[in-house]
Amino acid sequence: MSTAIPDPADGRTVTEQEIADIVAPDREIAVSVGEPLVVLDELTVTFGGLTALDHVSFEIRRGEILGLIGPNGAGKTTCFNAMTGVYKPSHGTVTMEGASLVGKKKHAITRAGVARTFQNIRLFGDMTALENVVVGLDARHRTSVPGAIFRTPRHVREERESIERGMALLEFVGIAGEATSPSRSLSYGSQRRLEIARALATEPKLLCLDEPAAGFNPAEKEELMTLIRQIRDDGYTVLLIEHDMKLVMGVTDRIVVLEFGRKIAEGAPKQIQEDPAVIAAYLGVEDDDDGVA
Amino acid sequence: MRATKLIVIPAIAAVMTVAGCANSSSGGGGGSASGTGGSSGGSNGLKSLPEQTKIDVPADAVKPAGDGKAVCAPTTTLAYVGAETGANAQLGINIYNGVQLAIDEHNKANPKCQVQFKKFDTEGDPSKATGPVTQAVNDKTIVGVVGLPFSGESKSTGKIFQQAGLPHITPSATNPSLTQNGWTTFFRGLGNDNVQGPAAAKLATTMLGGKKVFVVQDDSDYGIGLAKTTQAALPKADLVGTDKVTTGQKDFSATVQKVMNSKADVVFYSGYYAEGAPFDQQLVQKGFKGDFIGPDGVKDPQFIKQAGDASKNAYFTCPCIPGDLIPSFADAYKKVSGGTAPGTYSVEGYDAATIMLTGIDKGKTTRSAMEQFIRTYDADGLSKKYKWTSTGELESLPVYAYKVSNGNIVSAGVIPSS
Amino acid sequence: MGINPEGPPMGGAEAAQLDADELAETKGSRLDKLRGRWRALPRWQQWLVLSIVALVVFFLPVINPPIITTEPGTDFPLACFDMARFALVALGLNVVVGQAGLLDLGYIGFFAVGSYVAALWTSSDSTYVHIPFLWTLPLAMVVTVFFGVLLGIPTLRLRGDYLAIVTLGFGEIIRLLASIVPALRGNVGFQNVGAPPGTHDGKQIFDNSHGTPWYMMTVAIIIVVMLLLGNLERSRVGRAWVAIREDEDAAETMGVPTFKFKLWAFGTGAAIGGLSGAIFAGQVGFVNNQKFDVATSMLFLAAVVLGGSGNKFGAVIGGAIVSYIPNRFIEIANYKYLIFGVVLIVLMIFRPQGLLPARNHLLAAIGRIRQWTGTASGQPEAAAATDAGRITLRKEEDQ
Amino acid sequence: MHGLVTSLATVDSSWIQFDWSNLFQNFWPATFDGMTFGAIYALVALGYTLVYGVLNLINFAHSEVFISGAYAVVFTLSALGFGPNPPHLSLIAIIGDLLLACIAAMIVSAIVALIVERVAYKPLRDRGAPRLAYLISAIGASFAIQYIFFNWRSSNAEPAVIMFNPKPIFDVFGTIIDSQQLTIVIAAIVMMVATDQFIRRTRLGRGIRAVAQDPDTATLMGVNKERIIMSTFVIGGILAGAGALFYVMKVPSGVIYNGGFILGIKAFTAAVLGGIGNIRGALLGGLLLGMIGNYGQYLLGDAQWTDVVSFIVLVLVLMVRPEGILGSNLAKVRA
Repeated sequence: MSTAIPDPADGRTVTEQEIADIVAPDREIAVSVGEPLVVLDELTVTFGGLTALDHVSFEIRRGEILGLIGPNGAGKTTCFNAMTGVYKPSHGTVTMEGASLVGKKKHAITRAGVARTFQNIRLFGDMTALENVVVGLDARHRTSVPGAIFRTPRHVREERESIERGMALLEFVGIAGEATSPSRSLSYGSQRRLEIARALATEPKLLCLDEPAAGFNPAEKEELMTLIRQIRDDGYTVLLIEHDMKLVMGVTDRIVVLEFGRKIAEGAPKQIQEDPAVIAAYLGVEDDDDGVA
Repeated sequence: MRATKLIVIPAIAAVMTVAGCANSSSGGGGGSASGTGGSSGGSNGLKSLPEQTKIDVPADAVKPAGDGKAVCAPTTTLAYVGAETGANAQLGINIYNGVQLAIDEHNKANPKCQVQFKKFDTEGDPSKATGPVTQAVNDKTIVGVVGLPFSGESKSTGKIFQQAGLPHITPSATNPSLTQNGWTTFFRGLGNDNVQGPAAAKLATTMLGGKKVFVVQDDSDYGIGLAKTTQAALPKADLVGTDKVTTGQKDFSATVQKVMNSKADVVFYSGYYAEGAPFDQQLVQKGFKGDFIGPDGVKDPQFIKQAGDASKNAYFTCPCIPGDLIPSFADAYKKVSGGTAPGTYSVEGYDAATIMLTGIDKGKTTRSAMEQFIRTYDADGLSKKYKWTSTGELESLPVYAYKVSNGNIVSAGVIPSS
Repeated sequence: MGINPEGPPMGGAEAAQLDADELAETKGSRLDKLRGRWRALPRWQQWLVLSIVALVVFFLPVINPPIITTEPGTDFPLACFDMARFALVALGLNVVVGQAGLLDLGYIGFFAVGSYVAALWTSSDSTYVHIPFLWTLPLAMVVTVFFGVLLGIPTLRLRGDYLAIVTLGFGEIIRLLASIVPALRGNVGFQNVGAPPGTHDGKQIFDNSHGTPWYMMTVAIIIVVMLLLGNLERSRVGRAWVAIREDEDAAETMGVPTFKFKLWAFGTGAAIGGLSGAIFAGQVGFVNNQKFDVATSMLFLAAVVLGGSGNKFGAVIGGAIVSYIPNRFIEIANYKYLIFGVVLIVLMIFRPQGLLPARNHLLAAIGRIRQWTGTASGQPEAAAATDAGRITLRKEEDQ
Repeated sequence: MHGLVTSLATVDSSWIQFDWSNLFQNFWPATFDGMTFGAIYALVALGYTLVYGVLNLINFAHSEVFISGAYAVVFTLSALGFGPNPPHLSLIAIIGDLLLACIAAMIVSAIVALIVERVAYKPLRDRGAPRLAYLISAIGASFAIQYIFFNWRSSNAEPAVIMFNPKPIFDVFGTIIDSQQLTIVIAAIVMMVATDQFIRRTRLGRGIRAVAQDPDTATLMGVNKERIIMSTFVIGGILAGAGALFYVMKVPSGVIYNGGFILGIKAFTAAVLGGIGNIRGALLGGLLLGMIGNYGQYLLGDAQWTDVVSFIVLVLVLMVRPEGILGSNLAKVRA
């Protein structure tokens, strides 16, 4: 066997470095930190007469973790959906490295380099964890029906790489031991992690996480923060929607705050914490779960 | 829930009133002026045909009983292959009851020759038929088969009979091309579409005096073929329009509209009674005053049952003598069928079985002998004279005209050929 | 275990092994033990068992076992062929309904197109150029794929229920066109549709009263189709289909071009439908517009669901059963649809996953993954835990 | 491939001819007659739409709910002495008899609808079955009921029952509109409006809308979901029963075991065309479908084209408006 798969036969344990290399092969290239990666300009989304997102502009910079926060119904998820092609904006643009994402199909946006997780977990329940991740990896594969039927060399190569990379991703998020379990039977925490692994599998430039810590206990949140930082360190840019202020303040580099579909503040976590408009917005809805801890 | 009905029922009542008012406004209660087309000429300017009171049952018609002295092996078997179940079952039931009757009569009269009867179900489906036919062909005790009833299934299985040398008489498949395949084992026990078409044309024009004939066909092999030969035989000037309907169709407003637009005085419906009856009924309801002609597929007591008084304008063509008019046959048949009267092709089934039984009585108990026997057969049956040409068609076939009288289908005599 | 990843391109041995696993694995918790025993068998014994089963299946019409036989009602070899035909149809429909989750109620349309292709190019009633029958099989597939794409492009963007009614309409349109277009000869039909060549003792081998050769040919085709579909299943394509079935939006978001793969599912299903239609036309030797109705479409669907939607073994078994029962018990011919109707309801209530529930392996080289799982996580018992997880799932399904 | 298409087209291209003059000449009869059928489709389509609105599933067995009602009409009227000939009865007697038949049909249809719900859907709901399972169970129920009628009443159609002879009422654009057409269309529209109002104004109607909008929230708010579902089936059945009466009125010999299936497909198409889940959409879809089918029939020559044209129009409409013409759903009906 001449592949890079760590062969169990030789009894060697895989090092973290090896896994990291497989997960983020492009790490060295994506280092022009600070340049705008995705730019939202005057983004507006309306449903019927209702304006869910009102001329929102901000940019997501390469290599940062950007937090997107706001009270319930502020338009965070709408903003997400408009970026990932679920909704069609009625006005404004979303550009990624200069190319517009508006009007592109969802799968094309994914291939352009934007991946996301879902607030309410949406895994492919009948598939195993590994298969879920491989579906994400398939976004970069080129084999089509004839190639698969006749098992062309490219197909065989892609399949082999899939397993290798898929396992590495599962290892990265910490659920490799459950690779062959149907994702439906995974624990809640594992399912959340699997969603992240699946999104990473599409080799995104920007990873959008929609409330990844929902339902987590403090210890799990702590682990998640580490994981998000690791993802960033591996060269990904992260957009994070999150209710938990402690998590947001602890992990993000910058924060954008929405309220009633408008952007009310933008800046470093420290600045945001002191921003009167933000405090006002949050005082109105503060409760035990979501408040600043 | 109760609330729903409270709303719904008054609504209907209100609307019914509209309908009712309309009814009463044009005179005295619902439908007292039934306005059915003239059944006996006069009002529609067409001639009427006299009812034939005496039926030409051939005096020397061959009966299955024979002379009662026949001797044959107890395994000698005749078979019916065709629809027993499914949507096409009724036609098949008509036929195999006829066959059953013939065999019963034969076996009763000939204690030393008890002929077995086997049935194989094809559901009238060409694709299902190969299985049962192969099964019948492989059963070496079977010396002759009555079937298959439909043209489609006959086409898909004729070759199998041919290869096995098993003669079969179809009592009802009328597609002309069936006898053009070179099958020596295929015999048709009735006239094909080419025989009935010209007769229908003649009935419509010369006999009834129609000047404007409208031809409607269904989408069956039978309907299409018959409509084609009928149109070909009609004088060009007399054909005022054609239309197609589909099997299973129950509303014919568009076709009726076309007929009314064409001012036709005779409508020929080329198809089966299931569509023919509602069609005629809707024609009459819309005020059609002319005559309605249907072929043997329409000539069925069900037609009158379903079309009601509208059927008074109906005439039929059929290359057959009406079995239900021969009381002795009808009575005997009812004993076999459990009370139902003979239907379309019952007599043909009976006759076909009779011919084969006669062959068995004469010692033709191999398939090839049976085939030879049928090929050279020349005698009258209940419905017609049976003498086949080399291709398996009957030689001379009178086509009879029928009409509706007092809710019954009665003969109106032979339609002269030429 | 020496699994060679550089194995033959068809992955013959491995694929068969996986299929066998799948067959054994899917029988529900009661059969877990059996599955375990099957897994424990040495490779050569598994092959032996499979070969014997294959041999028995292959020579079924020759063996003509009593009790099982459909005689004297209908010829057993022909009944066997009918089973094989239904199995092939179900296999194709399973791709569309079972794998990709697209409810196609007009599958009979593809079957009809295949039949007419065979008829138009081989029947003595056709005025077209005549070609050898076997050539009509690929031709039928090409033409039905064309129709599949033609239907799919406007309709596959529609959501499930809308798709159902539109496909149903398609099936009806094909049937009606067969009546309307004169070149298709409506109810009059085409006689003497061709057959594969070859004579034995001066008699045609592929005669329409001899079911055995037709049956064997169809079974061979089924095996090839299953192997190829297995390849598809364990590829990007199969994964995309299951992803679409499970959650179309999520699939799209994960970069699956859902429309394209739905179209492929439709096309693949159509091709198999067309193939079975052409074989059917050849065996019966006669094609007309009679049997391409909605009711038959429903029977096809019943076959897939009965066997286990999404499982190709299930589809084959379901197809065979749906065809066999009415041929074996002719007495029930009139009650056939009534019984199917009741069975469908009961099945959906008590065993919605069908006889063999879907549990697809979507990745090749499963064995390697299991080993890798064990090592990479540094937990030797991980593999066992994995199996436990499976069992849990199955129990959920069985409820 | 290309060769096939062109050869099919060239060898005999006479099979498709657009006879515009025929269409224009018969435009008004086609319209009025189409509307009559459309009204019947619409009544049956309502059953599909209501159930779809509440359960989000196609009740494929609704066609059999309808045909059961049609059998009830035929049996009732036959028992009352109606037959293939127009009755000789007074106006009042006819109206009374028809009302009786209508109620019988409504009761039978409602019972059948309820049985279908309890037998084919409820157990699935209790087990949280996937969507496909419902559809297949529905198809199973449809087949079972059809073939119960098949085995009971044979493959023959029931003998015709003529309710009254249509009389011309008035003349529009040179085309006579008869009492039958008028009765059916007006009755259907009245019933649609009544249903619409019922859904809007009554407590049960509000419950139906609530469940349609969000079953879980509705349950939390104290709506008895099971009762709402059963009511929906019953209302659908009642409307199908009314549809059955008009169907028999229009097509007296159309009661046959598979007669519902064909009409059901049409009605469902109508519901989808108008926007499934939408009550007004059902009416619009029904009327349009009836007329379009008839236009197609006149334009292209014969009845075989009716369904082809209907389905092609459906596909075209769905391509432009994937949710049907009116597109909204039951939940969005404003109170």
